Amino acid sequence: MDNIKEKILSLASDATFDEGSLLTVTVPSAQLRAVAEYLRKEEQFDYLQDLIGMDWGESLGVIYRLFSTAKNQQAILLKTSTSDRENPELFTVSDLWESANLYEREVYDFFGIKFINHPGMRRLFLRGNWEGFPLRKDYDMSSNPLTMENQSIEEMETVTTLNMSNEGLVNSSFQLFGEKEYIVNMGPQHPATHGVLHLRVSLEGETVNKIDPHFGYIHRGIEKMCEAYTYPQMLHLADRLDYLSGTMNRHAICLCVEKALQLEVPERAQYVRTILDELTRIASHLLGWGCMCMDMGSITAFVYGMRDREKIMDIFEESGGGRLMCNYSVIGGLSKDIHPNFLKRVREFIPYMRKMLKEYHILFTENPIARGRMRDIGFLTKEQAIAYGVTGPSGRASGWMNDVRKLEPYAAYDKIKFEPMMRTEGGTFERYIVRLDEVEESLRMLEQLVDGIPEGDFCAKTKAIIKLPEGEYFQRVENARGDFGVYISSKGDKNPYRVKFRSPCMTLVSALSPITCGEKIADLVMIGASLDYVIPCIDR
Amino acid sequence: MNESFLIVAIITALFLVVAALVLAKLIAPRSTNPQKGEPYECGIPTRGNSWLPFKVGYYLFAILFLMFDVETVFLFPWAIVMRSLGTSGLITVSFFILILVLGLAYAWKKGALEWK
Amino acid sequence: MKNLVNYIKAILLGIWNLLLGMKITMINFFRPKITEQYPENRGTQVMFERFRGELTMPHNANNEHKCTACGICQMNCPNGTITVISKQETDEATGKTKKVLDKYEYDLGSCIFCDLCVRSCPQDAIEWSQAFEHSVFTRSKLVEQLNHEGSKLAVKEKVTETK
Amino acid sequence: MFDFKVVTSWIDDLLRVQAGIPEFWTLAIEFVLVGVAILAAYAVLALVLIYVERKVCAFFQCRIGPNRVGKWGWLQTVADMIKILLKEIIHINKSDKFLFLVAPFFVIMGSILAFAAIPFGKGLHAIDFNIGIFYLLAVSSLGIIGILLAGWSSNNKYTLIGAMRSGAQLVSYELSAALALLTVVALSGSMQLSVIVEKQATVWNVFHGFAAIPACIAFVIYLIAGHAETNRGPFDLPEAESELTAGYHTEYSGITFGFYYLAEYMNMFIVAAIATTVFLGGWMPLHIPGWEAFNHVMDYIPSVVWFFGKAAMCVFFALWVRWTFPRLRIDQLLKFEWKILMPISLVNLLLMAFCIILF
Amino acid sequence: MEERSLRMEVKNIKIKNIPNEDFKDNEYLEQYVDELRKNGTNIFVGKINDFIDWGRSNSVWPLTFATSCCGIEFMCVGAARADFARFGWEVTRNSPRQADVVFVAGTIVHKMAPVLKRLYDQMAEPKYVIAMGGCAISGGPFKGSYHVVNGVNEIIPVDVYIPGCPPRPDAVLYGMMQLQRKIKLEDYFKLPEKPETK
Repeated sequence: MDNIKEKILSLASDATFDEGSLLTVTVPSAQLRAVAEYLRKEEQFDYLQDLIGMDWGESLGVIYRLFSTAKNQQAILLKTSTSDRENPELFTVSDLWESANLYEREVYDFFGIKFINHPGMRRLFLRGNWEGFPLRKDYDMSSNPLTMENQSIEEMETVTTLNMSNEGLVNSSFQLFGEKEYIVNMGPQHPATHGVLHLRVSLEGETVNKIDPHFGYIHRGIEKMCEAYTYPQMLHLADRLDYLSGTMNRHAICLCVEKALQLEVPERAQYVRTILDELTRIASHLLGWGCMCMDMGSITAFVYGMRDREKIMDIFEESGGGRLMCNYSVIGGLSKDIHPNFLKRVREFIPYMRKMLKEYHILFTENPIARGRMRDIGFLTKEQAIAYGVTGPSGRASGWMNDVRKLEPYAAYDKIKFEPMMRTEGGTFERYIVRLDEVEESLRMLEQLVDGIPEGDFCAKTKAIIKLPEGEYFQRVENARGDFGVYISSKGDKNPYRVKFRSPCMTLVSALSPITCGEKIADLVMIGASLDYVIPCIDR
Repeated sequence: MNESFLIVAIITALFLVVAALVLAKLIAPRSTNPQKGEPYECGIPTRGNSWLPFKVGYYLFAILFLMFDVETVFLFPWAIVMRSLGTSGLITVSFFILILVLGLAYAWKKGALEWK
Repeated sequence: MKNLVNYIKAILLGIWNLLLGMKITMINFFRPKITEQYPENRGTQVMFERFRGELTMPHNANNEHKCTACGICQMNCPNGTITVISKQETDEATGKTKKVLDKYEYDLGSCIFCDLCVRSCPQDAIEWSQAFEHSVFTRSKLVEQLNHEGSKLAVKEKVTETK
Repeated sequence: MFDFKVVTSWIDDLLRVQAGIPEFWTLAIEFVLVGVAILAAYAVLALVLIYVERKVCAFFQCRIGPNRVGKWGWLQTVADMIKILLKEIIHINKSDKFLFLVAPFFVIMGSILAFAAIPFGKGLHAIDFNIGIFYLLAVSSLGIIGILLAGWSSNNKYTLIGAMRSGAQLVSYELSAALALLTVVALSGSMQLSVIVEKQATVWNVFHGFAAIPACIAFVIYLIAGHAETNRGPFDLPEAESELTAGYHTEYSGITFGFYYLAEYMNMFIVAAIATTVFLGGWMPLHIPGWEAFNHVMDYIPSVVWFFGKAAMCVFFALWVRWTFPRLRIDQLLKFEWKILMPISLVNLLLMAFCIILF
Repeated sequence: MEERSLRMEVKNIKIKNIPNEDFKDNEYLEQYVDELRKNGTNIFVGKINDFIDWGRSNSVWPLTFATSCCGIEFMCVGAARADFARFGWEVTRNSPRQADVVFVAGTIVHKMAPVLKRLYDQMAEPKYVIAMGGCAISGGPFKGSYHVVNGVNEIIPVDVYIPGCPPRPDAVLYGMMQLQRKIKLEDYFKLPEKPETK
């Protein structure tokens, strides 16, 4: 670590360091690029987990959260800021980390920070003609009334860039697609985009030439809303981010807040939360499996998946009181103790699910049509997966061990034995099979958890009004789609100052384009399904 | 008799379509708005014309189809009188089919059956 | 020749796997159906006791509820689903004025069933019911008044003593 | 066994002799009767098939399926048809209006013409050409023209791709279907459907001694190719929902869509019916040589029951396949036809020829 | 009043297994039917109307339209447990041309609003809208957000509101039966004008 510091100081003499739980480096915006290049190329910080735009009041800035996959998940936090609120400009890092491409567009969308040399600096979620930048503290909420005008084609296809050249900064714009290209809209209302993702696909016959994803059709401004909410209220927004792994997202915020409060969560609650997480993961994978089958035209398989998912929904509803949004974990533990039937139901579910999994494999995995459709398409190499930040089952299918449950164990994950499911080839079939393997592994984990669940309290005492001490808090959890991160910046109030959710789905979609080009349109659907993204998680 | 029933069937089909269309036209409710007649493309305005020429890989298959379909038609008369032609007919037709199979094998080998 | 053998093998294996898949669907064809026939089973349907269907304010036989109109639930509600309208009422016996509940408005149409109100209520005045048949044609019908007409605060002497 | 010729000649006799109606009018009345009969049978069968599909699909999926409209939900499809008939028909801007309206006509005509040529029972068929097989192959392609026109004329990118796909699919699978039927023509020595059925009086083609092996293979090939031609089962690429939203009929609304909906199910039935006629002995009862008593009992079952029973089996098989397998991709589809079905069909034809000549 | 009784009345609507009194918001239907029957109908048209409405109400094909969480519960309604196929609604259409009802399942945000409006406009008459879940009814959890439409009735006319976050499948079935009841009352030949929205 020390030589990194030295090196950074030699690159940026004004850099300041802060060693808390992880090394935080603050560099002036002019030297950011040099430091980032050094960290990426020489220190192999190859995984940009998150890029957080910030409005510190007088200055705007960006926080880069970097990990090194080679050096045992060493992490570093890179901060930079610019005091120019009128025309904030920073250098891009999108050529160093592919995942930064979308992240930087998001920061531009929310804070208005322009990234120099970024390949396409345009809004990510909001419409092109949106007034103001919503996550800035001085944003006027009423400045954008509802408009019913359809988006124009020009708005969707004209891309502006800000490039550094010999004459200084040059603003330019270009058209994304050629005049003669055959562009088909897939989404927002499309059965195979799993939500309201909008893909503009350039086709040549049946072959996909280029994909331009558009987001924001379900952008609800959750991060801005969180700033006005108390911590317990925030939980309910997290549920609705990636609603298929709502329990885990909720868990992440709970952990983050508990960490900040240094609250000791009873072991029983930790176990139950872990059981819930794994059940949610199974439910999510079942739905993902079903949707993938449905995208391939096998509706029966989808119905089987949903049928078995209902068993989990029953468990949730009995103890938590809700099916999809079971609202079970709260800050400090659980809202209620588990229902007397809970353990019995989980115990019954495990053998049932095993039996059904066998059927799934016979019905679908072994089916030559399905195999033929999944084989040989959509390969994502390990390097690509890391560069794009493709985590979760999709990343593990490419051979990247990124299971947060193993890397940074939380709740009861360090008390049970499990193996992260890995494949190396990174194709569509591998992503598919990793999910089913994970269901099986989760069942094994459930067995241990159910047997090991201790008696005792289910919730720690918390104050009526929860105030976080001033500071910045991070928490990662492994949700059904990958590395879900929460960043809370607190100024000591009952409301957070800034909340950022690291959505695993956004990086999944960013990887869609490079692995699909050249494949057929039917493969686009398949690859999309195998990545298994949930759009509201991207849009937040 | 058969031919006239064929005409009856055609008229029946015509009647079914026309009657249903007219009925729907007459009594179905209607509404107009500027977006109704626009092509549906997932709720987003279409870009340009849909009738742009674009590459499809079906052409080669259409040619292959033409070739093989004509050959198949030649086989039908043989099939009807096959019993009376006996072994000699069988041998000659075997040659014919062999050439067909060779043609298919050639196309296969040449990669004409691969989708591009 | 080897190619030909592989080709035939692949076809036969494919057919075998297809048939196995068909066997699975056929097994399911004869499995008991899991469908719960909702309107038909209305009489027998049992909801989970923790299921959150609708916020209610239980009243006892004397048309009394436990709500003191403190407004904690309203404060905890993330999205303004609950509006507690209180009024000042003078107790004729003691002459003291105190805040009592006038209207407890609950908007079912925006409720997110987060349970924060029920858990934060110091008086346990509100709770969840298991009813789920709420669909209506008019939006305004979803805004309900939870306290009954003319209801009063239940006298809870014991609780105040212990406190 | 009851011969439906009795009914037809009785009607003919009633009109001509008893009522003394002149020749021209007799014919006219008979034509109208036939037309009405075809229409009624067509509509009823389509409704029943849609109902059956929904029910069977539900059972495969551990569900119950329609059960609230009428007892067991048997009126469900009637309600659907009323609704669909009375929906608005939307006109698409910049579409080719004429072709857009004509397309459903082709689809319906293709299925009605094929439907009219099927021998449903002893003496119960409207059209019986001596080149019946050719005729069936020809009219079954008409429907695809309708689909192509629909996709082309809609001025929509999804429909266009759907249309292209259906074209490729048809031209490919038409070959295998023709070759499979050819195999049976060789066995029967005739292309006339009634003759083919008559020839199976003692034994069905699929049980025909040594020829049973190639006949069975041809039967399976025909079922596959036939369902591929009707865009069903795992071959529903032209309307691949997950890619093309609703495929070639995306822009069709109301009854114009209803025609495609009806025709899809009728085509499924027609394929099953042709398979029944050509391979499973049509309306002929099951006879086992030597078991005279058994054969005698079988003869008592009406021919129509035999026909529909066998056709229902084929339909059920098709549904079973449809609700089990995922959809193929376009290259898999073409590969399957040209590299698997085609060679097998050709070899199978030769095998059949050997079987007939040598045994 | 003589004439009125020739058509379906609120008290006569039959939905299997749920008595009429158990349905909520019957007042609206009473009012609705009063408005519809202002001029009366003749016997013949009345009977035909009842027949047509029977057909229409039993064959409501939804558009597969889902934006977020409620979409998952909507899928659950279609899956084996709740199985809306029992009502004949399982023919979900992906093209708005063929759909009868659009379930607004999930949050509608500013960017999505024109898309939803366009989809609705492209549907063939007669068409219905069901607002499913808190978000569609009022903005739900995201009421205060800068990018969320507070209730789809601001954009398109809504026929039935199904509250819940998300509503459980049974509640959705109940909502659909409410829609059936509404359709059963309508006069097919004089369908009410849908109020113009912005």
